[in-house]
Amino acid sequence: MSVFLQTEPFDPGALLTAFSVGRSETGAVVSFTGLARAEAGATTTLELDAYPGFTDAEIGRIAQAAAERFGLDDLLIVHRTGPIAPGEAIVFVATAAAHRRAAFEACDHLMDYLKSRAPFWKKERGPAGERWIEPTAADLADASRWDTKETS
Amino acid sequence: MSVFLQTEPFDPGALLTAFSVGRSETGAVVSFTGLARAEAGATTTLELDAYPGFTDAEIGRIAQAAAERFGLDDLLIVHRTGPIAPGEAIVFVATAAAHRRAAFEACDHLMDYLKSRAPFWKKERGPAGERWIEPTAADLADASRWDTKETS
Amino acid sequence: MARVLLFGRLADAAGWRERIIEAASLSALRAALGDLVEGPGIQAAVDKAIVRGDMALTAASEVAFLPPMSGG
Amino acid sequence: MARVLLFGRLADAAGWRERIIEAASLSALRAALGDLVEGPGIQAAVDKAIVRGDMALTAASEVAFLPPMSGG
Repeated sequence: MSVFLQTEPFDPGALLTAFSVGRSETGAVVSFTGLARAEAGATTTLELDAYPGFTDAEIGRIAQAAAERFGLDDLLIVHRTGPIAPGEAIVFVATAAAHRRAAFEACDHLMDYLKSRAPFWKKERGPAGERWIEPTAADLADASRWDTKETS
Repeated sequence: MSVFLQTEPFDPGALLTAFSVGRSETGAVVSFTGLARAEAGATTTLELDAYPGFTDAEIGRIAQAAAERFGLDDLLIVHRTGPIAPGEAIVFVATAAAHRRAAFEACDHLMDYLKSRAPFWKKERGPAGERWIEPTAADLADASRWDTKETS
Repeated sequence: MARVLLFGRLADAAGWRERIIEAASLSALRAALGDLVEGPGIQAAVDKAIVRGDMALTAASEVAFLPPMSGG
Repeated sequence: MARVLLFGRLADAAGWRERIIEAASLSALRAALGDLVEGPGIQAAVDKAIVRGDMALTAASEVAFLPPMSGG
């Protein structure tokens, strides 16, 4: 299980290749890649602020809990911080499990967490200026789907 | 939208890289990679039988319907046929959408379809002999999750 | 008469994958093949389209018998 | 006294990201910062752990104010 925060761009495919090789008992690998959208020219740069030592520890704690809850063979989270151009990957999550349901649910769950509860702060810059993005009502509802299940 | 059947092995990461580049309005790319499991030595080869001209047409039809239903920007399905060794990729599905919910659901849906209803026949070979694999009750239940939603 | 294709375990059970068989209709072909193509979940496709009832066959017909499918 | 860190829109609003501020407790620090760190969803972390109530601070304390989070 690995969690990386990095300012450098990354290639999701290279991460998926490295994550998938040499697995003989993993039946399912699910990946999510979050890309920065240009919003038809409205966004020229995305900037992600993180709190080193806190952000990575929080993500690691959630990742560990997800690995146990969904019975994962392995998982990988790579998250950019700093300025990100449209079309570049912001986040990559890969989950490996014996069967596909666990891999899908764990990846979906981790993304819901990362989108609404992980300690990042996101600013969009464009021709019209800049604004901080906060989780949408849909993001919060998505994340809360997993709360009721946590005790079951 | 592309659907490929092929007997040659493929690298899921190379497919994901090619699928993800140059997208400035896609926010979410989800991929599923199905790997052949060794089952602790019980399986030495998997063999997939397909019906050329029928199997690809059926998958294309479902892929087109999924692209419309989930509002996808794009999707890619690559499926192996013939003999497959443990650890090798059997199937790769990638979905691209503006937002993650659609990308996750479309990929999940396509895999449920491919696992239980797509025209493939799968044989496991191992030290104990060979046997044909048919969809499990869980596979059929997974696929039927989407049926009731199709009219909504 | 039709070109008959068997897939998956049906080909193993028959010992062949493709054969020309004399039959004027799908029901006549099913009767000729007997138990081989009977059983839960076995479907027939004529010219690559699933057929649930009966259907006339010509020399150009391609009939495939498909056991329950299992992709991925 | 504590090392105070601001993140996201709080740093933009304040015009600084990090500053040493004299305060014997988290509540005293909140009072010193006023409106800047008030508002729905703003959390405080002391030494990288979220603190909901009050807490004494020392010169070695690191206090971070975190607006609503938005990853991915």
